[in-house]
Amino acid sequence: MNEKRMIEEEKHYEEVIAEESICINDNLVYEKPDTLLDTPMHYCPGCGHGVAHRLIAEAIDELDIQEDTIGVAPVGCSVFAYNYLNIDMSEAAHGRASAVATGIKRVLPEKYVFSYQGDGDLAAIGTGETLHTCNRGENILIVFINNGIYGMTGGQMAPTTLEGMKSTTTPFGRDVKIMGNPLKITELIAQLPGVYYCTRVAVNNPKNVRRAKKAILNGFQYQKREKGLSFVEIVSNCPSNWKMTPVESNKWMEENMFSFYPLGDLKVPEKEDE
Amino acid sequence: MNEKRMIEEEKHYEEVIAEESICINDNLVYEKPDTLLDTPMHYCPGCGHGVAHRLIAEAIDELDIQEDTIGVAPVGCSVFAYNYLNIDMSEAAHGRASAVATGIKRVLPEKYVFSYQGDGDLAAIGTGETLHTCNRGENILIVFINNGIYGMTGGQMAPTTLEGMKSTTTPFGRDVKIMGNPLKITELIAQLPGVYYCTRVAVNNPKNVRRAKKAILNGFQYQKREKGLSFVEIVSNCPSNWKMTPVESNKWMEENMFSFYPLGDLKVPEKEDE
Amino acid sequence: MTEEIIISGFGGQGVLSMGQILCYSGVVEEKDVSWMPSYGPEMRGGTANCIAIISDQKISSPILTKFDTVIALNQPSIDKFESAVKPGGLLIYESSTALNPPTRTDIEIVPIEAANEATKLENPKVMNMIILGAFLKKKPILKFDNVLAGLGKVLPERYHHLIPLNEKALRRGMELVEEVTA
Amino acid sequence: MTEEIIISGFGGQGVLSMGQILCYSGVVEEKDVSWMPSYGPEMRGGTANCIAIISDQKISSPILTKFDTVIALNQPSIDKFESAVKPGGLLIYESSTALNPPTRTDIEIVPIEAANEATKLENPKVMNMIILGAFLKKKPILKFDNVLAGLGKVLPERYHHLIPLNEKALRRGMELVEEVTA
Amino acid sequence: MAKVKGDILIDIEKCKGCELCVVACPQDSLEASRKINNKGYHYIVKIEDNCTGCMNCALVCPEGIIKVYRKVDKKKVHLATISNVSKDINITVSE
Amino acid sequence: MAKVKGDILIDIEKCKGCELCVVACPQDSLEASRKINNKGYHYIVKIEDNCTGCMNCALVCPEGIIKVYRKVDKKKVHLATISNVSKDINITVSE
Amino acid sequence: MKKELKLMKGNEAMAEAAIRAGADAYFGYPITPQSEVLEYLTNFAYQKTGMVILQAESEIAAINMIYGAAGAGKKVMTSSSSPGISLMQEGISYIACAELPCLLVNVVRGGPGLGTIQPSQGDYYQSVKGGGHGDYKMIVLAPSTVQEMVDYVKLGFDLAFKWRNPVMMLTDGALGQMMEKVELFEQLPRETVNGIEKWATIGKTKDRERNVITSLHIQPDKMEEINLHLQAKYKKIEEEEIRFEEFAMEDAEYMITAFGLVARICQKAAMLAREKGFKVGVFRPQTLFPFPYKQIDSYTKQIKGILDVEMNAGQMVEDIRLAVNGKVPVEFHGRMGGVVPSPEEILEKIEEKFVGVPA
Amino acid sequence: MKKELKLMKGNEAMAEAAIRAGADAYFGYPITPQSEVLEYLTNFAYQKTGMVILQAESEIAAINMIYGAAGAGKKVMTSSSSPGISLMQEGISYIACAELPCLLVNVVRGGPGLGTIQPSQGDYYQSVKGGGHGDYKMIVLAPSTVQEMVDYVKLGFDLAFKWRNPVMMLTDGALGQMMEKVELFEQLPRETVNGIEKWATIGKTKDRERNVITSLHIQPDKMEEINLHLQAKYKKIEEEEIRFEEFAMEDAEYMITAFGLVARICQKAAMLAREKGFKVGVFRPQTLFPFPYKQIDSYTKQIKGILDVEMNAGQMVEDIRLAVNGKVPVEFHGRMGGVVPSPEEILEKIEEKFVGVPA
Ligand SMILES: Cc1ncc(C[n+]2csc(CCOP(=O)(O)OP(=O)(O)O)c2C)c(N)n1
Ligand SMILES: Cc1ncc(C[n+]2csc(CCOP(=O)(O)OP(=O)(O)O)c2C)c(N)n1
Ligand code: SF4
Ligand code: SF4
Ligand code: SF4
Ligand code: SF4
Ligand code: SF4
Ligand code: SF4
Ligand SMILES: [Mg+2]
Ligand SMILES: [Mg+2]
Repeated sequence: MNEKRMIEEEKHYEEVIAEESICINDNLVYEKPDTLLDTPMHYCPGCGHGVAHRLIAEAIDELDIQEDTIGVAPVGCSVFAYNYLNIDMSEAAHGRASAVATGIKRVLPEKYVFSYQGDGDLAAIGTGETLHTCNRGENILIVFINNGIYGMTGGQMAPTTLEGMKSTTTPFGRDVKIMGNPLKITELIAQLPGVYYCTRVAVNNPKNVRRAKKAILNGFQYQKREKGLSFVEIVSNCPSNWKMTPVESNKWMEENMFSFYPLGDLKVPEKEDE
Repeated sequence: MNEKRMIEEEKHYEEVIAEESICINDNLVYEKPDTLLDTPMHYCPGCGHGVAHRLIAEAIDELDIQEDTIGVAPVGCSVFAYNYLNIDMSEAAHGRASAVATGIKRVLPEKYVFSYQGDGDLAAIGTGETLHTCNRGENILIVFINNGIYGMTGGQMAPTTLEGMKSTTTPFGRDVKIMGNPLKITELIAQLPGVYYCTRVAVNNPKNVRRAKKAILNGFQYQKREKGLSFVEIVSNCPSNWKMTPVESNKWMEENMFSFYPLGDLKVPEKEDE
Repeated sequence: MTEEIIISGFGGQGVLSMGQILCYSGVVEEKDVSWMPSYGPEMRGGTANCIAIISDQKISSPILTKFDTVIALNQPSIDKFESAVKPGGLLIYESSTALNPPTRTDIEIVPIEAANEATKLENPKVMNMIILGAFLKKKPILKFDNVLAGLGKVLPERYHHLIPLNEKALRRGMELVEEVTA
Repeated sequence: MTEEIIISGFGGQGVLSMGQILCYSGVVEEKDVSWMPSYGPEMRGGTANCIAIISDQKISSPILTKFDTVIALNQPSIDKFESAVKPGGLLIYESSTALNPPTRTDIEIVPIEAANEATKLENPKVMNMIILGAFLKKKPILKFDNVLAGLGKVLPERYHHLIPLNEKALRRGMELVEEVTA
Repeated sequence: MAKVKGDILIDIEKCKGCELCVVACPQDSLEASRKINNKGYHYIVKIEDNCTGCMNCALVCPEGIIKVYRKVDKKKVHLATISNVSKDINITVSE
Repeated sequence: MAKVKGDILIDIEKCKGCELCVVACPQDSLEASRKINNKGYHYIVKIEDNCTGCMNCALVCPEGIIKVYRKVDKKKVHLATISNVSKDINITVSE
Repeated sequence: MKKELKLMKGNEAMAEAAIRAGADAYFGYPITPQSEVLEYLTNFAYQKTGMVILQAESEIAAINMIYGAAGAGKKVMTSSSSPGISLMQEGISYIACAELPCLLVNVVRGGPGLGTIQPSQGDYYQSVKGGGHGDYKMIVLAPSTVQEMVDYVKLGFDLAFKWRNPVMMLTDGALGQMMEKVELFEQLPRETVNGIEKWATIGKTKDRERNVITSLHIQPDKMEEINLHLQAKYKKIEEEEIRFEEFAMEDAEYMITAFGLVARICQKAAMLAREKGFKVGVFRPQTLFPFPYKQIDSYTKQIKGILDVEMNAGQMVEDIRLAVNGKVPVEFHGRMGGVVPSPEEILEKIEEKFVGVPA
Repeated sequence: MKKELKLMKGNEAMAEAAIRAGADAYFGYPITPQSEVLEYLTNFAYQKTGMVILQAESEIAAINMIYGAAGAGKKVMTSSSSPGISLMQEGISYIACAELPCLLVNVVRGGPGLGTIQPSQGDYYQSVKGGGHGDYKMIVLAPSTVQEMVDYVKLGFDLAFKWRNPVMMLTDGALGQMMEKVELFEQLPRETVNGIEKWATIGKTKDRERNVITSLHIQPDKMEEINLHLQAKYKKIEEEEIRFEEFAMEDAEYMITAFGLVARICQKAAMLAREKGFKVGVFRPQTLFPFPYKQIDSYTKQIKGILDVEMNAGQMVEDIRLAVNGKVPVEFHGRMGGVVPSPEEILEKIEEKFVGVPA
């Protein structure tokens, strides 16, 4: 750290403690969960991946299952998820996270297993694995980050890219005549009998963050009760490749993504089942 | 041909022409279509693949598009389809027929292209290609032979194998807890906007054969009008691997397959569209 | 002792099981054995053959082109494998359906009307056992009891009530050899 | 003439374009050129560098470890590439933000307060052009007009109204060299 | 009323004896022969002469080897009778 | 009535200046600093002292770097007043 | 104790051996000529040991299930045949890089393309040189008998865990379909291999850092380090694990080299040759990686020439040539597309290539 | 006519060359470091020539679209990088067997596994020896400049159709990302290649038998015939299509062998070596299959030793060894995982390996 910076920082901390502080442990009402490591995340500013990671970590902490949870990271921007979550994790080849999760869960049925996948990963190259894992009703949780784009590789069209939306491979906007309509894979998956719980959430505002957290908690809880597959889609942003500021990107998402990918439950357990 | 046989046969033909015959060209009301070659088919006795082939050939003849039709054969019992249909054809790797068909159609948009695929091919290894080809609304026809089993490789479980059904890899009957429920892929595909026409037929009796024929004709006709993807599922039998006589197999199919895979249209064009 | 055999016929005639019975019996006698099917793509029908080797020594190649014994259950098999018998070797064939019998003179040729005999035993399926009996009579390389033991291994349990019938067929085959070669 | 240069800085400082402008200009003068970026996984931020080679002869290796000129736009780049300057070579660096200036004595070192100057030009983005101007003054390997042509190629059309500003920055860089080395 | 008379021709060497045609025939005209063809299958023969040419058998045949013929025996007009031959010959023409 | 008072601590070196917290704060307590941190981002600072500890900022922060504190200032009971010091000191305890 | 002798098909014997070796899981997709492996397992495995058997939706799913389950430290296995193994190449490269122990079986059929279902050795290059991307090695075992297929299942698991490396059993359709007498080893318990808690994803206990299975190292120097580590491991494997079989090599003047089933046909050919007065022996690498370069080279003083015989267009022959480095002539005879050479034709080739030089 | 000189990125130059070569279609899936190919094409191709550009849902879909479109006799191309190419191995084997002309590009990155996105040559084995199953060969072109990337697109299509064989351009992330001056050839029309009506699926006209694209030949002897036909074709390709470049080889006493970008770094190293008095030259195979065995062998009388340099653990070096067959020592220097060797380190290796023998 260079000198200039150190001076600036000190100033800042001084500011903070200038007046009588309530920032003492007794008053702490929120801090990042233990399972989320301190390592700074490599995500672009404002990227939804970070919140999604944190929510998974919170759920793990709340259920006290850190020792029993194994995560599977995809190939996509979240490929390094294992750098941030303090649990055993496996990286998976592009699109195959649900197959990898199946492999783990089948040999360790008493553990909690989840995969974390982007839309390119889950709904393009991994379509077959996704559909069949869901259809088999593997007793796992799939967290699906739908940001409508290939983030990691620099903004190419994803299966979920909206009609007319520009990407580096649809420079004139997605033409559905050539590329087909954006794929609502979650709607398809919800219909498979092996899928016990299927919902679509977002992390763009505090209310939605709370709901998303609940959905992830549900997923782990159903897994505990061996109910089969839980599928949580998180509609998310990619400020970098959408070429917007984070705040703009969330707004754009609310205005454009939510109408096509409406938030809400697609499949919930019947009462007696719960 | 050995001598004994020749003698027997002669006797037979004698029988046939013993009485005044109406079997003259003027009276001919049905014979196999021209596009179906004379080569004897390698299929087991009573196998539905044969009828399905013939119907495709009939449709091609009726629409007079033999010169303009290109077929794609899968890996499965129907891998040799190109030995029986007198049109240009391409064999495809297991599961990839719809991708191969896409490749052909995109570079030859004015031709009629169809793929012909089994349930293992289309709904297991080829799930990704199937779903995305349909979603893109490729202007092709997919004929899907669902016989609930892997015929060619000797009767292993297919994605469509019914609950409790025995196969060489579910020797105690399909256990949905382990293998998941049979997959109604056609129901999923019908929902994709790129799919213009989606129907389920069978070839177990004359009435159904006529309907199946109509479905295939529709598929080609919509293709001509550039409507997008037509998907025709033919629920079929596999006497050999079901370990039944052909007649028993059809009966079993009617009693067991049709209730899970009900015949009928899943998606038909709206009136003004037609 | 090393006996190299090929058994050939239509699919469904039971040629593969014949080879397996010999090999199982060989195992019982602690011999080295090898059974190599020719496998094809068709689900039903078509021709099939298998090579069976039974030996007191370690077997090298399980795939051979010359045989001590050829067992041919139909005409195409006779046509195809007559020339594969080693000089001085043995050719046994099903003769009730064969139109063109083998012609070599440097080998021993044993025609067996096994199909007809099987019909007499009221089960055409045991045709193969009749031929096998004939072979075992000609070349008693395995003890009869051990062959029965082998039969028990190859037949699924649910068909074990058929063992007596098969035994009868085997014995009939042995008699037939005496009749033809008498 | 062969000039082997590495340009290094933060992502977003425009180091890649600096190299490209030089190379485009080289093409205009029918020289052989090569531009090799170091590319990393991060979408935004991080450090970046590129190697640019401009030569009258055919270029062999586009990847080098020793350079005629090193252009360093931030402290980490100074730290990393100071040692990569060939003896007698040139090191130009952005000096308004650098805390630890380079120390070698066997090379020519040119500090340019480009960040400050850019602020004066009311566009911090042209910082890289100021440095580039300085470089071109020190090593006039390319005609100024051709450099402007290169600039026109690198800047997307929609930014062409900024060419005058960039030209100004280039010229300012040239002046600055005279000031420092005066 | 016109009487429909049908007939079929089966390419018996290609028949695989699956008997789907047998089941499909509303007239019960067909049956498996006791004889086998070159491929070893009990091929199908017409055992009744009541075929209506309805095509059902042909439609379900997986091998596509059944040709169906149909003749509508239209009302015939008597033209002449030639006598004084070993047997009288009636000459008719269809309408 | 109890008064809720909140505060937050941001690990500014990890802040990426995305400003999602700024938008999420119902109190408009937050703003991007003009200064940048080590990574070059304009980190966030609290500019108003009206934080309620609602946690909204922390919930939306992708970096998980906001700690939220909340204190309910409960009604206080007067215990004693100590005089004769430079300034009177009141001693209270919470209920 | 009485030996347990059985007459078994190669494919079924492998499956039974997997159960007995205490394998934890098998993931696979049907393909001729090896579907019996999965079929046998679905019949018997779970009942006997609780072994997990899952028919995957594709070979790609299967290899990635293997990746997951192997990463969890379990003894896992898959099998397939040529086209299916081609589909697994990405997965194999990942597995090799992440150093996951597992047993992969390729019951090779005639290629390229869809080809035939008859036996072949056309996938030597793919298995030994690397069909997937990047520098990695599998340990490749080439059985020539059904007995070896059984033994190599156990050996395969042992080597896989000893070296934390994928092991490939490279066999062929004929070996898979043929029956031979096999002596089965006793049922071993399904138990956790020592040391896996150091790297496997089994749930992070409080007393250790989290375990991560990955093959991603975005910094080139880190990735080079990984590669250097792998190369060093491969070198050690080359030092320790070479296996081969010699047949009549003591006084041989000509050497036939061959692997797998073909080697046995060559033994027969060598016997025929010796009847004719040619002193021919057979050298059979049992491990294709590590390859017995030195052992082959050591014969260059004794022999006059080598005939390499394979069921392909000539693949292992390059390694034979690399081994002898020009010291003796190396000839090649190959059959392709599912055709199996006969002892007689090999004998003919020996005479043809080394004519006029009887012992 | 004025030459059209441009400064272009390797990836974009390839894309532009495909448009200009009159390519009919490109099917591909994004992967770093080559996504610019698809991106460039989606921007310009259709508008310019009507070329079909389709982003596939996966590499497997892409290669099978290629199979379909190539089977229809069209000029088609795909590109990917290492893991994606691994996924294509089954498809490539099918394409090779069915003898379909097409151009495949591998912009290699550091492996194995997910690896890095930095340049590498770790896929030599996969491309040259056969990553897919069975005996087949692609024609493998290894450019070392952006100009060659342009030229080899055209050459690749020509060779593909001349031989009805897939052509692989094996390049790397550095070449894909770097910019150089290129001379672009003029726009060629999109036109049907002569003779395709004899085999392509374009619709069966009345005057000919139907065309069938397949790689299935269930009878082993038929499949062997297909293989013999392929092998004969490969032999002809070896006779006619070898390409290579020599640098300062006239009087060289030491030879560096290298392909692709690395060869240029080696040229620089050779120049540095000559400054120090070592007579070093560089031999660069431009075609990796067919491989210039004879041409390399022909230097064994002139040179004292070979240093093979690659960005891998040593892959082409085996072919160098096979070429010289023990006549001169062959040393190897490799960097892995995305690390690029410098001219200086190569010079050092030359000194180290052949120390004390200056010219
Ligand atoms: C087999 C293979 N194909 C392609 C890639 C390149 N690749 C890496 S991530 C990615 C897509 C990422 O998009 P998404 O899954 O939506 O995740 P995001 O980055 O948007 O979170 C692609 C195509 C790869 N690594 N491996
Ligand atoms: C990559 C690959 N995997 C597996 C196989 C083996 N295989 C051939 S056909 C087939 C399944 C056939 O079943 P289906 O598609 O239902 O067709 P059917 O034979 O029932 O008509 C399989 C698994 C193969 N040829 N290639
Ligand atoms: S590229 Fe997009 S998805 Fe990836 S980290 Fe950046 S903002 Fe997030
Ligand atoms: S195996 Fe089944 S599907 Fe295949 S030809 Fe026979 S009956 Fe038909
Ligand atoms: S045409 Fe009709 S009536 Fe005649 S045989 Fe066929 S099914 Fe029977
Ligand atoms: S349906 Fe056709 S194949 Fe079957 S029995 Fe009748 S005629 Fe023969
Ligand atoms: S806790 Fe609530 S009020 Fe306080 S800064 Fe955060 S969002 Fe604003
Ligand atoms: S949300 Fe977090 S990272 Fe973003 S500006 Fe606020 S504190 Fe910084
Ligand atoms: Mg995405
Ligand atoms: Mg099927």
